[in-house]
Amino acid sequence: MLAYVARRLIQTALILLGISFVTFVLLYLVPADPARQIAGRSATAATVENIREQLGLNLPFYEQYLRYLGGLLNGDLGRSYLQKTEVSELIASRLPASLLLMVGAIFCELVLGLTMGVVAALKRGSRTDDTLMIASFVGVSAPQFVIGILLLYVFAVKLGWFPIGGYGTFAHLILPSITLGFLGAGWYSRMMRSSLIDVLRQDYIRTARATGLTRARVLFGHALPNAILPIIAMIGIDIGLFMSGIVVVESVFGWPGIGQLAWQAIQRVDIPIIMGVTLVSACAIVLGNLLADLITPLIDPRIKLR
Amino acid sequence: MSQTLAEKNTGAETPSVVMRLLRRPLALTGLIIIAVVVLAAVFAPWLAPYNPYEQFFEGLTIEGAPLPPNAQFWFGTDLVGRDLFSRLIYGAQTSLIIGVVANGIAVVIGSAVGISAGYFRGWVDTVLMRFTDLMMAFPALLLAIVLAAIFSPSLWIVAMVIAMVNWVQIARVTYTETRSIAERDFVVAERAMGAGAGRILFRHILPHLLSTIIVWATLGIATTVLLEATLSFLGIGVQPPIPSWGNIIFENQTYFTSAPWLVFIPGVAILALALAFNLVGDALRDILDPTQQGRH
Amino acid sequence: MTKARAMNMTAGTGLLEVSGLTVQVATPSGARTVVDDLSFTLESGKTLCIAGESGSGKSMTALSLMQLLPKPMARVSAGTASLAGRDILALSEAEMRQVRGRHIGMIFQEPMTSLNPVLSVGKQLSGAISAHGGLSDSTIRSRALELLDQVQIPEPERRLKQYPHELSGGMRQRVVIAMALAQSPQILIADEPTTALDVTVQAQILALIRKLQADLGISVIMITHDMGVVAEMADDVLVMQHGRMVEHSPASVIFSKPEHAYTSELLAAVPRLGEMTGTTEPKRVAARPGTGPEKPLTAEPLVSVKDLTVRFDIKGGILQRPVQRVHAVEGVSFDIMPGETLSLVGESGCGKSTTGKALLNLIPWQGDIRVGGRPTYGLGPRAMRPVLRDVQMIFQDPYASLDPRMRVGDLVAEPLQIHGLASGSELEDRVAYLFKRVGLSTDQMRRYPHEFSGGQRQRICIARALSLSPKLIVADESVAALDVSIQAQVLDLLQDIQNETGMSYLFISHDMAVVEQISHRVAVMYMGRFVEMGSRSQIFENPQHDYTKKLMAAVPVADPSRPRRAFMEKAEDLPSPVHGLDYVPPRHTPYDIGGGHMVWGDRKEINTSGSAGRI
Amino acid sequence: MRNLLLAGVAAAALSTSAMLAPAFAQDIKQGGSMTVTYKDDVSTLDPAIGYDWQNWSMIKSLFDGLMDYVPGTTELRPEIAESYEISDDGTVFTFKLRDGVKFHNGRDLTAEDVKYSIERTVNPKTQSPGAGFFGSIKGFEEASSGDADGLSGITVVDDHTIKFELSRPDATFLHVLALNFAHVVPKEEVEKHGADFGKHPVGSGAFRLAEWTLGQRLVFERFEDYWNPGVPKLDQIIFEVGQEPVVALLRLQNGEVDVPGDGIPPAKFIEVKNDPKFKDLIIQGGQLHTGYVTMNVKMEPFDKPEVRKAVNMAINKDRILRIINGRAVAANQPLPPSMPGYAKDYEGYAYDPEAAKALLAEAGLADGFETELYVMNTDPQPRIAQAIQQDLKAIGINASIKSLAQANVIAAGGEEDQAPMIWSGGMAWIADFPDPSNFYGPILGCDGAVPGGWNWAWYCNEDLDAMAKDADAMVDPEKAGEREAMWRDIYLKVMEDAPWAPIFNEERFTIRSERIGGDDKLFVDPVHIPVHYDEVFAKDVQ
Repeated sequence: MLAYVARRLIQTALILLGISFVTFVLLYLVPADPARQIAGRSATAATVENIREQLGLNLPFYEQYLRYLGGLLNGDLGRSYLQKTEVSELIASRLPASLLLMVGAIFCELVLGLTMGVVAALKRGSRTDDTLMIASFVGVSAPQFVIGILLLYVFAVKLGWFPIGGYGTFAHLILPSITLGFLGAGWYSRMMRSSLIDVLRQDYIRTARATGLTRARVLFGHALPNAILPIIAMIGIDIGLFMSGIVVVESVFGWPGIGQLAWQAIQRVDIPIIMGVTLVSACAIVLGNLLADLITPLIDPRIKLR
Repeated sequence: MSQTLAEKNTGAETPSVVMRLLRRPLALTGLIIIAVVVLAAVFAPWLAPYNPYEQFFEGLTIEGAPLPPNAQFWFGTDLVGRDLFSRLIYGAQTSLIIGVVANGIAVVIGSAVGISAGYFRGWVDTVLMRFTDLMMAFPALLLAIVLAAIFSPSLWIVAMVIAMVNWVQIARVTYTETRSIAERDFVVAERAMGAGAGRILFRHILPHLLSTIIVWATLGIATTVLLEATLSFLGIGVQPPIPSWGNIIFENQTYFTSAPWLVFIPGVAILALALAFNLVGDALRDILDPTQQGRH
Repeated sequence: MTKARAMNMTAGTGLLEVSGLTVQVATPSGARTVVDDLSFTLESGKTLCIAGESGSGKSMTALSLMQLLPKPMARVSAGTASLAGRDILALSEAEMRQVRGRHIGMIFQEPMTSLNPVLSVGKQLSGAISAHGGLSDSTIRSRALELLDQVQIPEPERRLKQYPHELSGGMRQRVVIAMALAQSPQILIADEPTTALDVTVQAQILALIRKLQADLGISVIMITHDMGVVAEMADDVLVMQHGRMVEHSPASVIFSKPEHAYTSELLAAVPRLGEMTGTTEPKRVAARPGTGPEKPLTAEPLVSVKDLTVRFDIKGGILQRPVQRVHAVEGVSFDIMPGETLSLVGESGCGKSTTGKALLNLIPWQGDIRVGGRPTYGLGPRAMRPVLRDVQMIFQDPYASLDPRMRVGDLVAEPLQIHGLASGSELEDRVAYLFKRVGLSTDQMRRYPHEFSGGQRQRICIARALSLSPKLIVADESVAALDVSIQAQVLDLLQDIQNETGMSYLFISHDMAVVEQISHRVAVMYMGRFVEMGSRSQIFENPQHDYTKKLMAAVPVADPSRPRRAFMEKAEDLPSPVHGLDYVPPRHTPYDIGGGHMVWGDRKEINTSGSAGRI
Repeated sequence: MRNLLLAGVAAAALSTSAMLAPAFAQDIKQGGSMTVTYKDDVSTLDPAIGYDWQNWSMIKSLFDGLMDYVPGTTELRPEIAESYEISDDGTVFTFKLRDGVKFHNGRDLTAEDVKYSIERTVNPKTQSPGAGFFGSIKGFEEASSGDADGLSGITVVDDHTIKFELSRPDATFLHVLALNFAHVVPKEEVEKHGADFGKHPVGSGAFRLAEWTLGQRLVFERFEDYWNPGVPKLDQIIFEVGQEPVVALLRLQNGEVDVPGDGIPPAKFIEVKNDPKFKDLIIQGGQLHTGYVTMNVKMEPFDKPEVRKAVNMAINKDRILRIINGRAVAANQPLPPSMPGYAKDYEGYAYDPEAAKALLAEAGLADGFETELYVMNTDPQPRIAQAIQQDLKAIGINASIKSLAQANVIAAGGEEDQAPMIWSGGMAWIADFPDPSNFYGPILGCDGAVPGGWNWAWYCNEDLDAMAKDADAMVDPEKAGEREAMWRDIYLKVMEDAPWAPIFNEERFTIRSERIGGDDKLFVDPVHIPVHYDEVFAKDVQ
């Protein structure tokens, strides 16, 4: 188990190394000169050159990358070109908002998605099933920005039940959470449905029923622990979806999280921030996968981590 | 039991797959939506009442506000006075081109990677799948945004960018499938007969993967349509004035309170198309049943 | 228990009376009747065996009695089943729940899948005990221990904490039986309870069921395809074919003077252990003396295997280094002579299939294998091709080993194309010939594998293996998945081919009776090693090794007049073939006890590996 | 040498500001709070670095410089300077500092701090985008290249006297000293916080920073020891960032926000403008802004003046104004109307597609040509670009749009052969200070026409450069009119070569809540945008 975690952490580090490299190459290719942007519009060529030198932008590519990597190993994500702040500080200041949003979204996903999936599986082939599945299809097919704007329009502008945007109170959290969780709820309900249907067909369910257990005990005691397994494996993928989703959702709702930070940085080609957010997101995704792999054996005793 | 499954699973009879699709109400709905969009895209020049690029002087109020849907402009006009209906019809072209091209490339790359890694194992597997893992850990949208920034966006570049981001999924699926097929008895039997890798891959494994690939390609189009819309919504997708459903929303999003039609009509179009491909893809998955294929 | 007993038993003559049971299954082409107007009576305290081949509707019958038919695909369309005056087919789900477990318990075929993998044995068992509520935790626990003891599971305390995957198949089946008995039902339905088990375990489980029946006085409906099992268990027998009852008589009657032709056929097809006593050649040769060519007495073996060892690494740790090793095959040596059938017999996991695959280089191995004098160690796929022309293989599952997307004609033609042996019309002629040779018609060549029955598919596999005119065919459990009648036909075909062409077989099987019919020589494998090897008569008529004896004793014999085996002591599991990296397997040396009859290892040591039942 | 005693000017300035609000200038009570919102995060509050829409005026309230403007106007007045003298040749500026100016940390501000602050800005290690403004001070070259530690042209005469020597006469120098980049910072605090000074700003301004939650909000509090009693009026300003303009406006309607810092969003403009409730709360004012299309004179076919003129004539500015809801006035020259030197009677190139076509034909391009129009990818810029694109198409020019992130457009403009046309919207020139020279150097002069420069038209007319130099050497205030005329000529000559197609000058519309009071001019202050934080007051404490 320990060896397994250690190995996975090494893998994680390697993946992050790879990601840092790929991102660095990509950003190196972006046609925008950070030095020029920092220098501003009244700067002389000499000033620009000077700034370039200070930032090490005149160095050959590999040296720039090694310098970045060196900083990374010391826990230094660099300093934003335009915000003039430590990237780690910027991310740290915005991470709570994004995490809060993700918690809200996960709640929506689980409550909505899993319930829908279980109900649909139990009422398989019925009208309820059809309706729920159409709803979940809509969930996975709806662009998040449309959902977000629609929710804003109906519940905030027209009905005035929720604030139109911003951050701070519980009421602010609801619409963005639903928007971000909508997609996942669609996925979860469909996965839960097919997983549960699959499990309900299994021999051991028949065995359990043959002992005269009630439906509820068969469902909660026997079927759900099995049906949940493929869904746990989704955690990593889910975090990936979140990382993409928050860029859009935070932009629609003006949510001060790292998605907004990333989007602003991309607009201004603030490379250290883009690098930082990418690495943090990748880290979250990889650790999410690790988490999923560590949770699974707690539920499924067949899986042994080596 | 295995008998009936087996009968269900031989992909030789394509017409019956179509027939079975048509028998499912949801899949039929999806097919109809796709057909409508395809027709709209193909016959856009004849269907669209106006030139989608023409900014009508009378398309804006004196104060410069867009016109709501009316007799002249069925879906109203956008913020520069163009006919929204015509732009939507032409936007269908964009969505479909990107859906088909981007996804086509993604499917080719993804299956090539997945199949080779799954069959050859060893270092090929290690190299390809570690790279796939790396791509999986990339936040897809961030990657797409950065790529779009590097190659200044155009229709084809957007398609390429989406392909670069989307092949990973297909690679993972085909990889797992290939591995399980490669361990099945008939492939072992082929090896026992002395069949070479090429023969096994192309004559035996690829045909078995086809249904999986078809399913994922269909579902992938839905993802692609959404990703294009999202990129365009963020302003880094298809370049104006070429209409895409995503960039129509992008151009008009701040007007969602004063001119909701400009946001919600294209929004519904994206939703409908993505939904249609998801419905058909899901039905195909049920029918072709790649996960149950030949297993008993 | 007392409550169940106290039920009104006045209605009818038997405990359970089924009449006119009809089950239909929905198919794309409309409803198909899989159980047709079935009526029978289960007498109190008796065992009724429902026998029949696959697709005869016997499992559907069992499931419909429990109202556990897979909905909505299958349904009971007519009939009644009266238990204590109530028609249990007409009960609502809630009412039926009261019947399940309390009045009727059920055991299923697949012990591997019939237990919930994520719940401990204790949880599942206590669930079954308390299914109808109202029991304290301590009561449940003591009842659970009592049940485990009843089904002869050693160390019940420890077992409660274990999960199904940590138990062997036999242990799991005992747990399932314990669950079925948890609420002391009067009726136990056992649906092929031993089919998936090794023969020695099967013997234990059958004995256990008999014991429980005697101790608890319950009635049993036993569903099986194995006439041997029927003979071991049944008081009454109901033979089914295509959903209909063809015969329903007491067991003694069925076996001594079957009324229906189908029953006779079924019994005739069953190979009986010991029926070949006194002969030296395989059955088919004996049946038609003089038809085959004389066995050539060349001293040169066709295949020579020396010290074959197959080990698989289990990787783990930070660097994914090997941490443990599965010793699948450990130092096996044998020769196969031209025209000879050597059988490898043993229980699942003993390494017999692995040995077969190593001959074709399908897995990595160590040691020395020579085919026609050529060493094959380390040959790549290309270099193996000429060897593969001499050695071909037939797999256990004919459907799985045929690419379902190709026409069978193309499949049979494939080896010829791969080896560039024929093309064009020559290829077609050759394939047509092979089809005829295995008893298929040439107009079937354009069909797909799923359009054939299991036996036909195995014929296609044989045709494909024959296409290269190999000198040796490795037949890996090639008849195990077939119904007995089909099995007999395929065995005949294999022997006919040998008689005609002087083909050699490496026949891999777990079925002692089949092996006895077809072999010239037999090798018994246990835990990756040979324990005994010799001519068929040496092994079957004079088994020396305890394990060999145990295997033979466990085979159910289709003769109800034979005294039934006594109940055996507590069950135990096979030792694990997984060892640490530093494990050095002990060397076992064979003793030749005369006439090429070899026995391996220290007898005392082997004796401890398990206990054979005494006949 | 002629001394100019500044006391009088200062007095005049004071009286002007008094005139602004004669009714209650004296008896405005201090107190109350105001909430301002912004969409984008505040990047830094370091006066040497901050150069954004949001932080510019925030820095102005936290820091003070030698010079400032009379609130609501473009009229210079001394701030922490009490008086100043300019030598006859216009190369020596001497300032006397006020007494009792304190930093927020309690220390007295001295001339040494002024010198330190400007040298810090020029020092390349600071990476200040404003360093170039101080190019006329002696020793600039050495200091900005890092060869010298300080500026040899700045001398601290005593604690309250500082002298600037210029290498050339510079008529804009007083404006330069009013820029944030010349605001005074305390050395000890800068050294204490290092690169994070921008997050922990300590100045001598009317407000001090009380709280900063990154990405969410900032709180300014009144600096009790401010040298100018009565200023500021408010006790507290709360800045909320990350707020979409539409959201901010709706919150304003709810009374949660007092001033949406990004103005009235286009989507809400018509609705708000037509709402009688808001009639009195919207203040309209000019802005030192021009939106224009640059044409790269080094790229074919824009090397031909006929083509550039044709583009000027092809664009229907009225329609573009309609697209942006009339929130601008059509432009025909680089300078905005409120800038001194604006040529009121100049007609420019009128909209005339036929004449444009004729000009194209004259240039041998009767069949038109293909080109690219770069534009920044935030609304409404792509829309405006599309309108321009349609107009160009009418005369045969097929311009495909490249809608990119701001940084990418700027990068493309800085390359000699990248962007044939750029619509300047979103990146357009807003003057740093109200002087005509500010519209020339970096964006139309030869100095800007270098790789990485901001002269995206790559227009370089050395005669005009020389004229500009002459004009800027006219320091004498009495020659201001003459200087203005010279600049007017320069811009009209630019238009003859037509490297730009000026499109419009944006008008500012600021909306405020009813709670906030102050002269209308304070809400469209040309320098303090969106409002003059120091001068507006809360009505509810009066």
